[in-house]
Amino acid sequence: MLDKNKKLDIEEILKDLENYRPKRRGWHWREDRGKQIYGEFEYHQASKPLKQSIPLPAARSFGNIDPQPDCIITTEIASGRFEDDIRRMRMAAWHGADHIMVIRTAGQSHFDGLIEGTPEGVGGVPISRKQVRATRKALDLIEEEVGRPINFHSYVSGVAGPDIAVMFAEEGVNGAHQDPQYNVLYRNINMVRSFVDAAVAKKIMAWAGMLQIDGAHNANATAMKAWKVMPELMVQHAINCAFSKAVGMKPENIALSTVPPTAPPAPCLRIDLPYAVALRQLFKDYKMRAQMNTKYMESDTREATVTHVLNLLISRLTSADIQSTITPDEGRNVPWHYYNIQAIDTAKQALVGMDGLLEMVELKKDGYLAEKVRELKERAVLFMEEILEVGGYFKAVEMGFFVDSGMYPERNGDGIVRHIDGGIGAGTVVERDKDYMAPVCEHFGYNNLPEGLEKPCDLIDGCTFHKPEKIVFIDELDENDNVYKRLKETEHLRKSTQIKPEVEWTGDGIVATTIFLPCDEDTAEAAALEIGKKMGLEDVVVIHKLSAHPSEGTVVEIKGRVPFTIDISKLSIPKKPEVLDDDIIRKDIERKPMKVVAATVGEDEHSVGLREVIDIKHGGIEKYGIEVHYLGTSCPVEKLVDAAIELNADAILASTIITHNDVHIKNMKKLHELCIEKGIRDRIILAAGGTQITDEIAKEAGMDAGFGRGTKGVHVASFLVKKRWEMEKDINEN
Amino acid sequence: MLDKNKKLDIEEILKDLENYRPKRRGWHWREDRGKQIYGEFEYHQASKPLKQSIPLPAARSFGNIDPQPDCIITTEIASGRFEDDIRRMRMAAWHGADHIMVIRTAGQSHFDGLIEGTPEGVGGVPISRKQVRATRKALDLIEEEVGRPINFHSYVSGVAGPDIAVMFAEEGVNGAHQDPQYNVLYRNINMVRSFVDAAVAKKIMAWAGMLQIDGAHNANATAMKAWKVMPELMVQHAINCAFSKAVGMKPENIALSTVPPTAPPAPCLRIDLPYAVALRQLFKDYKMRAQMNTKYMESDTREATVTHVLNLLISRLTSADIQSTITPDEGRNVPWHYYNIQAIDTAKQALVGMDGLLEMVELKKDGYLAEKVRELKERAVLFMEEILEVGGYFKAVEMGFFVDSGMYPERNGDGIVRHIDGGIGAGTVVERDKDYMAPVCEHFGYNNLPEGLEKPCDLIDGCTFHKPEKIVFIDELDENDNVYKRLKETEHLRKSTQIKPEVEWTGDGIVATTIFLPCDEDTAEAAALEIGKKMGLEDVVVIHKLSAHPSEGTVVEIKGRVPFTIDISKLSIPKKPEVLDDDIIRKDIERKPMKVVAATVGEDEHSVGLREVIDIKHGGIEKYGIEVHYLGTSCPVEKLVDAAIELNADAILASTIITHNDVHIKNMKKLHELCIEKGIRDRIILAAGGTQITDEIAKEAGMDAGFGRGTKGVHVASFLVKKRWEMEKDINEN
Amino acid sequence: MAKRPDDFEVRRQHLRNLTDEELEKRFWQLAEEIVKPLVELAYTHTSPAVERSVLLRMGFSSIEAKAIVEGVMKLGLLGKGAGNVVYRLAKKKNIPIREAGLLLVEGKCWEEVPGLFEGGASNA
Amino acid sequence: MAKRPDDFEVRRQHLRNLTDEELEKRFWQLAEEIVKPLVELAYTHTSPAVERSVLLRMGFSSIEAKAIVEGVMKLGLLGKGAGNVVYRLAKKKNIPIREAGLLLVEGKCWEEVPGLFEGGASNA
Repeated sequence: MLDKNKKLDIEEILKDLENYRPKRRGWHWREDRGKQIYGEFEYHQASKPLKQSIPLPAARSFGNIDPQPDCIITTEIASGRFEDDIRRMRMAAWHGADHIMVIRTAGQSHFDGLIEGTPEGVGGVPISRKQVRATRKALDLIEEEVGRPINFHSYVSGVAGPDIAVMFAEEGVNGAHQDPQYNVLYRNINMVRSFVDAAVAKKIMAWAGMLQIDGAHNANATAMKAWKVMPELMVQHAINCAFSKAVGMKPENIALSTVPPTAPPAPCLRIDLPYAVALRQLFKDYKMRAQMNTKYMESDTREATVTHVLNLLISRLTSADIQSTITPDEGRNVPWHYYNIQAIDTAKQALVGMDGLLEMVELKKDGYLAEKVRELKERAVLFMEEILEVGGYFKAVEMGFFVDSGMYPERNGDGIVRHIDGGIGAGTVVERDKDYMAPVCEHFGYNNLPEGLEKPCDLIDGCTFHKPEKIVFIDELDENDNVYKRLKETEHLRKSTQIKPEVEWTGDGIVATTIFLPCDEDTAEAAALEIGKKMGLEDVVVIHKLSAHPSEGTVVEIKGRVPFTIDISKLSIPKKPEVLDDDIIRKDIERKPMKVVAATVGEDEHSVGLREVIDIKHGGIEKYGIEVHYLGTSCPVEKLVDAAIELNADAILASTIITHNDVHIKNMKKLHELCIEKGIRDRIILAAGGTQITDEIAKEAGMDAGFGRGTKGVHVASFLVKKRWEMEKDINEN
Repeated sequence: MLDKNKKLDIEEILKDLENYRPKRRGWHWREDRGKQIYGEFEYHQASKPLKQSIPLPAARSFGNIDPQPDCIITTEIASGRFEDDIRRMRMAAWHGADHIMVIRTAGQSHFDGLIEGTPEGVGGVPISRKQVRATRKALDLIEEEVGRPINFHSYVSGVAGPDIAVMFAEEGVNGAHQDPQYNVLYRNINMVRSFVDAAVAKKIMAWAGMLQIDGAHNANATAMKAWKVMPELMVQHAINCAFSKAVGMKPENIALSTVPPTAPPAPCLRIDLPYAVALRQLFKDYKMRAQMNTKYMESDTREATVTHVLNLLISRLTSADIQSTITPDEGRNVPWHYYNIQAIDTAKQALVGMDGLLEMVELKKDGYLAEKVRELKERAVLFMEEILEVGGYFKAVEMGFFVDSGMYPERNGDGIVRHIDGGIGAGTVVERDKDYMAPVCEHFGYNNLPEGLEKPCDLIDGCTFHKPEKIVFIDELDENDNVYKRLKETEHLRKSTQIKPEVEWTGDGIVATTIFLPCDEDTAEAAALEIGKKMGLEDVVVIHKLSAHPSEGTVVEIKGRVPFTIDISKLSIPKKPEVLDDDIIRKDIERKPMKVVAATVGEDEHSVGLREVIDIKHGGIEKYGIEVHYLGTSCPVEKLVDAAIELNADAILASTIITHNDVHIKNMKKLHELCIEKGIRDRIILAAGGTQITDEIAKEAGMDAGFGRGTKGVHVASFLVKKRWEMEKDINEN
Repeated sequence: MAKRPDDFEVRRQHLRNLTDEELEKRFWQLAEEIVKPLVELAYTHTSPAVERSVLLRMGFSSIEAKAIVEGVMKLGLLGKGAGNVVYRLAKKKNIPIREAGLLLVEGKCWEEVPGLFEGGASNA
Repeated sequence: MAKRPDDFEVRRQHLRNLTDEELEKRFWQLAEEIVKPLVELAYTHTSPAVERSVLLRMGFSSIEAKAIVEGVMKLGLLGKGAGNVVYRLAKKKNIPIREAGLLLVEGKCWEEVPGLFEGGASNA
């Protein structure tokens, strides 16, 4: 069991890996889907709570509930180094992801066989057995930590699909993309090879209970006008579904990868919703993996986030079995740790916010929506009719039917053309002879096995699916490019008190700075780079810019590396206030009653924080028997002091949030000075609170204590009691 | 007329201000609301295009359209210095805001009279005549620049409501908050005074055609559980609407300030939507100003943005005449320039994305939604019944009816109590005598005017409403605290080549840095402060943090001031490629045909950028007659060079986006070297493009040119032609 | 207000059979009933701010208006209307309105002010 | 494909009178018709990757599997099944499967392989 206060020990994960077996196989849907009570709210599209998790920031106001939506939430992680990704997976799981999709290194789909060892990847991670096993091992620990099974997912495609399918089945991978059309259209792999391989791969995936996701969404990313390929996408989904089913997959393990094709400023709901509805109607036996739009992402993470919420609206207006997320930084770089978290939080937040939407609104049965849905279906049917007319799928591909930028039946003549004897792996497929035989289980296709076998692998005393001990584990093949070497390089950061910022890899040192400059874009970009350099950053690059106005200003975001480390042992970390036991506080108040006056001071109407600290219902200080006189909001400091004198109070609690021109500091000082002036400072306790207050700031301004964000009644009560002890002691001593 | 390439000249605005008169009076709704065509899309909830504007980033893929929603978009601006705010207003207008709301300085509502001059404000701007006039003057220019009238808005409340109303009417302010209940509940102003003043103020506002917004939304911000005050909010809206109407305002100039009361992780749609529907049914004669939720905002701007999109969904599922925006940084600081822009863009983006939503979905007429709507209305009716039962509004306030945290009729005993003879301004109201007289127009109430007057001010030869030349303009009262002094201090930045980052005020020097640290929150916070200091920042403060996992990592955002300025005259700003005239390019290709091979290289399937640069339909280089051989995506560099040799091409265009481990640089170098190897480098032009490419980077990697984001066909064609000229010249010379 | 549990179901009995339209009508009737005495109050009363707003409209600056209203209040004559005071002073002295007001701002002629309203000066 | 304008309205004539259910049925019928020959193709053919997957399941490493399949391909015997080759070699030599495969990986015994399938070795 992991200790949440300790980092994952990667060396520990790697230890004894050759003997590790995954805990389970197959896909896992969320449990207890439907009605759930979290805090004081009832949810209708939620699922079982996590054992440990990190709620949304605003949960602070709702008793820190962390409602989990009914659907799976996906995050994609692959920085090139699985040992760093594993840590990110743990963070993702704590924020609510239970489907971890690992992107493969660039070019792996053209690799004829399995990659072994742990070389560093480019644009993804090399999907090797060791990497997969180590990751699954870590996920087995992480899922225990959060209390929900985590689905691990990668790709069964390229020219080694069947190899990978076997390895995934052996290693407990829970889901995978598998779609021969993806190979054909986007990877230029020979189409005959792709379909032959796919059948075997799919059969194996079916045995392992893996969830399959198709590859149709890529047409969105490739087409110039993504909304024009909607009919084709439906055809691609249908081909993969029908093919998968025919080779033995259960429809409930087959998911469509579907993306709302447009994004604002297009009127996207009007285009995306009919498409989503048509898909759910046609493919009702299959699962929906709702992906977020990537096609129209620019470098603006805010814009991406808003578009993704609109995508989530589509999911809630129709359905989603799996809600995939796209990190909002995908338009500018390979995703960073915290953008994975952002994307997951966005999905969780929007889905929970729209819980039960279809109880209140319904899709119209007539008019535009219904007409568009029908039209899309008809266009897809016409598309398939023409495929058959021209002689079938292969012919259609040769004629460039797919990823044409015209909305079918419109054709623009720019589709992707592949030839039956072209592409990678052309000419490698052979017919199975009469005496073809494969003495293993879950093999698809003709197999001339001897009669009377209980299962094929009885011939060889068991295949790896039945005797996993037969799996051969290769540790490393490259003595320079492997995880041990990489870990060595970061050892000084992992095993010392030195830390360094990072966004992808331990110690990469990257930080991002946002700078508004009151000038045009070009000048701002150059100036921002200069500012980054002056701040001591190395390799400064502009990752985003947005004109606020052609001459008034531009926001520029830069990234760069800090060249130093920080020794955390030398940091002065403000101590967490030591909290007294509830009983001790209560007894001390019984021993000697305590009276407090409280208010928000200055022009501050924000009383929630203070009221939570006071209110008995919120576990505030009243619950210990402390008598609180609350004077309300925007209370003048004078009034507060006068009331304290009149009531002979033991303490004054002042809350303030406005920070402009340091009003909060001025008010604290004034309070302190007024108490001196009125001669009560030595016998009254003064404390201030507010989002911008720290103990340090408050003490500098004359308070006895300061309380910031996240303060609870017990913190303030503990302080009051302890401070009174101190004062009693002082009096006794003097 | 403003020149978009020149900054607003604040000194120019201030010049001759004593004689400036606003161009117009009254509120302006957007024009041509309903169907609009922008680019290739039809919008059903849009309005007239702007003359000049900055579209959403993703507009790049949609012909740079900038569709404007049908409703007004509000932004709130008030940094304390109006001269800085004016610049931000210009930015806001370019992004689509046409309602600029200016917050008053803290305490102004307790100021018995008008503030004059231009002192610096705290938590807002002092609403003085000079500030208002200068701002309106600037807005008059800005609205001409963008081609849409801009509504200027502030507050008519406090103990000087009638004074402010007159000044606003005189100065062309277009809208204002006015609600006596706000004074009573949140500003502790005597309730008799508030209502007496309000009637006069409202009458004046009515004359000026100002739009009035009420103050009910404040109950949301104040109540512990904002969703419990829904019945009361409806009562507050009703009281202000009925009172306003009774004193002479037209319902169409009266807007409700309404906020969805909850936010995720609450199931907010299920709570917020019935409330929104109930309001729109009850108040159908009035306007809806839909505000975004502020109550549950934390320091996370992503979270705020997502919640705000859900708020915008409510607006689209019901209606909004004015869509107010809240800057996503309001939970952490006084809004910064670029967060105003972000909030406006979020509203525009989401509203346009959900254009025509109600054509596709409808609110259910039965079930939960309808039941809740009815329940809310009944609760509100019961609330008003009890007000009358106890003896009317004043009695009810004295008994603490309002802002009680129980959902009416539930009562929690924690409402705000005000006494009829208490509060600021108590005892200042007197009965009008029989011979009371006010010789001015638009005066509310008993007025013993002589008979036979055409208008009251004929008695005095015209009031300022009819003879604006009678308005007395006070320039400055404080010789130290005024705009001239402040401008002096920033003169070195405004009138030189020195610039400095800013977020609120010229030269404030603040930048924000986001740092992920692989450790717990407390350590991360301390380490981030240290990092900020090491980066040379001053006054470093943590403005946001989010735990990714208790021990694996924390994201921290800090702000700090850079202590230096940048001399833009010394920056090397990459020159914009000088573009040739279309005709010149075409003629040169006619003179001598040009052949180009193009592909995305490496493992890159992102072909859109390249295809746009090539494609004749997108204004690509084909339109000049250049013959392009497009080899598709993920093309090996070798293949590209071979094709170039085979076709005897003049140039190779390589597109690449993956930046991981500098693949793009390696590919460019490889291309260059391969051309040398094959002996064609001296006669072939090499160019690379991609989001991460710059001319500098490409040239360093051996290319003849590099093209980044935003490249158009004309840029590449110009380069090719010019480069060929150069090469021809070289050949001729050698 | 004293704490009270949510007795909505009990209280709503007289509303439950109303149509939506009737309910909305009732809503607005109640609102109007609540504001009626408030409108009446405003109609018959004035305040320093109201009077300053009159003076502003008469062409005085905020500083001038404030000074005049304060003087009028000191004399207990706010119920006559501060604008009325200036108006009558101007009439009486046969000087322009603005001149009359400025005299008061300068602290002059205040002794004449009470007299402006004596002897049936009403409805002059 | 050649450019073609959007002639949807012309083409759809035979679909317009179908009910939604009929249309969906047709959709799936067409899909099944399209994939039928593809499934058949996969049923009757094999590939290097397919054969490697067999060897993996038989307990060989990816490197071993690759070497064996390449050898089998060189001999033109992929249509027999690479697993079959190893299986028959093991039977013939009466050694464990893994041992037989490793011999091939080491480049040994390849000369015996073609003989495994001669003389009616089928269905052995």
